[in-house]
Amino acid sequence: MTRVVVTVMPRDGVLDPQGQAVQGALGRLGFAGIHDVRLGRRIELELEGPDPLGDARRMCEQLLANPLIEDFTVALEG
Amino acid sequence: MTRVVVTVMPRDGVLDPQGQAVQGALGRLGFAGIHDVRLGRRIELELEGPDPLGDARRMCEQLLANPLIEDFTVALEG
Amino acid sequence: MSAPLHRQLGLSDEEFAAIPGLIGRPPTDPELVMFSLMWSEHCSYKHSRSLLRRFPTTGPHVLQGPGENAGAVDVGDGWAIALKVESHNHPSAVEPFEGAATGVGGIVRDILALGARPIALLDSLRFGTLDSPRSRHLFTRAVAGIGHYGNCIGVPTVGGEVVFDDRYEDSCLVNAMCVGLVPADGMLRAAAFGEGNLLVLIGNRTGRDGIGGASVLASAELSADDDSKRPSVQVSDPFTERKLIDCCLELAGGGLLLALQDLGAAGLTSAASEMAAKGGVGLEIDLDRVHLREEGMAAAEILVSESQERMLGLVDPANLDAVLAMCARWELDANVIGTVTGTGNFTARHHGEIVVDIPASALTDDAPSYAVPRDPAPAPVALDLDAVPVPGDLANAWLALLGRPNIASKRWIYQQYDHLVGANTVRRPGGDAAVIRIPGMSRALAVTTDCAERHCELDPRGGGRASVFEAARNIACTGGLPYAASDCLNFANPEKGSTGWRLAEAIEGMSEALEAISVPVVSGNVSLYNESPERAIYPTPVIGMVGLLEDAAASVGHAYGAEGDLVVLLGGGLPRLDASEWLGTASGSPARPDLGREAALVSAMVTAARRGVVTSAHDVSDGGIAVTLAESALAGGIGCTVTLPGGRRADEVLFGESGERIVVTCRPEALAALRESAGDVPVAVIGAVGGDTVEVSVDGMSVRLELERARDVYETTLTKAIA
Amino acid sequence: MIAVVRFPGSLDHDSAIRAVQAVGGQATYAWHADTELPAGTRAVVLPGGFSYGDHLRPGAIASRSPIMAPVRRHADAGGLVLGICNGFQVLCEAGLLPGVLRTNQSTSFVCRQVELEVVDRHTPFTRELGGSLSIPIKNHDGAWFGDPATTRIVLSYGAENPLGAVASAAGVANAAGNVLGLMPHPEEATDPLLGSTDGLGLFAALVRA
Ligand SMILES: Nc1ncnc2c1ncn2[C@@H]1O[C@H](COP(=O)(O)OP(=O)(O)O)[C@@H](O)[C@H]1O
Ligand SMILES: [Mg+2]
Repeated sequence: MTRVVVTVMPRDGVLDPQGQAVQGALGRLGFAGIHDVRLGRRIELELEGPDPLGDARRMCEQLLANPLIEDFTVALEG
Repeated sequence: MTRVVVTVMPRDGVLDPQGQAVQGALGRLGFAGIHDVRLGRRIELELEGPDPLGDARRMCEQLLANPLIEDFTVALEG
Repeated sequence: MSAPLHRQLGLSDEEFAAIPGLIGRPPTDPELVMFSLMWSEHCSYKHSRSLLRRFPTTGPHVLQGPGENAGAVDVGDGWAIALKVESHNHPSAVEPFEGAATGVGGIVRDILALGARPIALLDSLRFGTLDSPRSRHLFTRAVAGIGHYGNCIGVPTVGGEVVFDDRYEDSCLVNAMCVGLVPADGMLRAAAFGEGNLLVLIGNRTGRDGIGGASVLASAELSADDDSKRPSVQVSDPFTERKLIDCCLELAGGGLLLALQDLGAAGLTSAASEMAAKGGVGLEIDLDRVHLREEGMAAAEILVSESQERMLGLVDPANLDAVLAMCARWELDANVIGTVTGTGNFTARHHGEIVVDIPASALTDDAPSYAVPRDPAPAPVALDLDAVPVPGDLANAWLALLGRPNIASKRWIYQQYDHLVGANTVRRPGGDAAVIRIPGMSRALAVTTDCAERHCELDPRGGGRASVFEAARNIACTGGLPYAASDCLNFANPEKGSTGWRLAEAIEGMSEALEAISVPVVSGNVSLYNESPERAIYPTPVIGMVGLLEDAAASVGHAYGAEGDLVVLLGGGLPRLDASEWLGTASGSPARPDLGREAALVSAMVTAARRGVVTSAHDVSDGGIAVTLAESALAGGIGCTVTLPGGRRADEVLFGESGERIVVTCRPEALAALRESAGDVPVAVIGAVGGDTVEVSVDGMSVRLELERARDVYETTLTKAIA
Repeated sequence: MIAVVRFPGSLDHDSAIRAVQAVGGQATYAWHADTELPAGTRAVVLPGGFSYGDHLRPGAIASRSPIMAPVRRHADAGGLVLGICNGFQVLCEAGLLPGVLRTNQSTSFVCRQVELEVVDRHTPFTRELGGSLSIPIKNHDGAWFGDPATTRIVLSYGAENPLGAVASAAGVANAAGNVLGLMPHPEEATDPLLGSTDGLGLFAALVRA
């Protein structure tokens, strides 16, 4: 069994309303010097099979990420 | 400026209905050998200041994670 | 070698050649981009504008007809209702969640532009059949997107419809309707006026969203290379929309806005040029003052960006500080980006240079208009009933019909929509029309969207009538008087085949029906080119209708009430299988609805409801009277026993459609009053409410439906179909 | 005077005010950025909605707003605080109520009427309520998660548990019983026209306070 970590982040240039809302909230809490906040997803998969990274990549293409507005990366945990 | 990556994941033992739903959907798409799916958040912060990791940790404690159900880690990107 | 820029942008050589004549010189690149978008079908209605003039648009209560962001009618006590339907078909086909969500956002801002508070949403949907994985994906994601947006902005989604048919496999339809409430004397318009008044851009920052969207997504047929169009997808931000609603309504309520306009297709270009052209003034815009999300955006990109959740307000300089303070209170970006001038020109500066300087009317009033070819489609072939087998087991056939996705309960959809927020929803989704009380008044509104697409395919004039009358019957069944309409004309490519003729015929049929019930069209939208190389959609002229109830407490539902109530058939429509859901195909030659008799039925229904003589009402539509009876029984949790007039095949009697029929129930002692309310409309007592089955006899043969089995099929079909 | 707190993205504040008025009370808004409750505040309502778009976690950002400091002081002094839906989420995120609201088991938004059982009648809110209430739910993240052994569960969905809450909890209170959060929307059950008047009792309790 392999643990694969998928990260899905909003594409550059695509509106990230969540990140904006969090940035505003952190500012109101008194944190200074925050230049940008981007919010994405981290998906941890426990996979079995010969090609876990390839599988994860296909899962991203088909379901886990929305290629129109998100970029993804897959990596073995370690 | 420093880029800090915060990951927030559901705590072990806390049921993750979204992760389960994704696992079910992946199964219906024909992916086999999926033992577990856990869904969390990845937050990328662009911070200025002498102690970006400390700041990020404080942000997690004050807002970014809910200790009741979530664990967090902070790391410098690289 | 690539094609010249104007062709890449979708302008024809003739259109390109006309521009210098309008502006006195060849256009700059940003100007050319602006022309291409403003002269696209989506913005200019160049293939439909002349046909739309046929619609009846006036009436004693019309305050705002077509031409503004939304239409409006007076509902008394100083209040007006704004309404509009709009399509977001092509964006939803590319990215269903964000496409549908931004569709809702867009229609809400159209209503907001009148200074109206949005109080209800409806969605009219068409997808391929649910055995197609792509259609399942489009359907489930579009519903999620609509729900997400409406739920987050706190506008109840109270109704809508969905039809699954192979003909929508390549071109799904996602239409949304919004209804708003505004003080009749406080309505805003979008015309700019008064030299020196300021343009304030409020809301989200401007990014590269949807660039080319208007022309690329909405005005060209989708083909295999859809993927290349993807980067222009817009991302929805309902939280910002909610703040925009709150902020704009407070600004409008405080008298701080002289005009208001949403930014939709073609973004700032369309918003500003329309404001200028409507007011007959010029506008000078400083693109450097537009708050950007991305660095290095070109002038043309800023001018046509379709970033969502933005409004453009016209502000008296004396009020500027108050306006900016209000925006700051709502944590919304707001910037003065321009000024009203006396030139009549749309002028834009970027980095200190004038990059656009053209008469605003050249973009709007001078847009081309084309007559579409009007080649009639062949007349429909009469249905050969002998070729349609009579089902051996009618009870099973009935159950199977209740389990078709087009008939089955749509609870799976509307349970994902907050249909209550605002605490005004008197009749929830699931019946004929939703009823929402008008806050602070005893009156209520009934709202529905409808379309008889299969009928339109066979006979667009008849189908156009049928669409309007179905909407009117749905309104009337709740006790509402049909009061105002909006429409969204979803058609295939009007330059090909008989589409142009179908469009004209459908408009003719809708107009005839609307005239028959004295309902004006006050707003609308057109979506053309809904076809792929393989298939074109059915002509789908969606009608959104609003009805008025004098007394919210007197609304009527479709659920059977008490045991012993009489089941009564109102109207004289004859059941026919042509174009029916039972056949499941557009075949046969459905009867053209009779204008006078349909109007009389609607009026009889309204009268009966107002006099309080009926205990329930449900019109006969898809699936025929068998489905009507079953739905009312399921909703009420009580059955009925009915005898239907025979003399025709039993499947025709049970499952045959045709308008002009409403099933009502009444207490036995109210029958005389019901007859009196109905006037010349036929009234036939067909049975009584009671028991836990629906039992129907035709020509001595009886068919029975057990409610519990029926409920299981009716309620679980959609959930199972998409699992 | 009942203070109804309004955050950016609040949706049900007007309905809450109308509900208070329907039982003869008076209500006014408290603004999220304020540092004091309106003068004369006797009880506080945190209404439903999507404060800050529900971004990050529902209620999380709103729970850190300036207005929450005086709300906390009011609660600590024994004043009544009612959190409805998003308001419940805010109270949990603020630590004024135990537990947290998680995504519904169906992972989708659920809008429908539910039957509630009043399982703790010893709070100021529930003393005069009937045994069961018909009130709608409408939320995406309404599954209460916490420790039922140490929590005062006040309202429950009974056996049906439509959202997947721990112990079928629909509403929970703090130990003292003066802070109550619930996912169902009592302001949507305040008029026979809306199908139920079972929500009025909770507002009447606020007005009595
Ligand atoms: N897409 C939808 N969104 C919201 N409500 C819907 C939708 N589709 C159907 N409904 C609800 O289900 C009811 C029944 O739908 P339908 O059978 O199309 O009604 P009718 O035949 O009376 O027009 C609608 O009036 C509406 O309340
Ligand atoms: Mg109907």
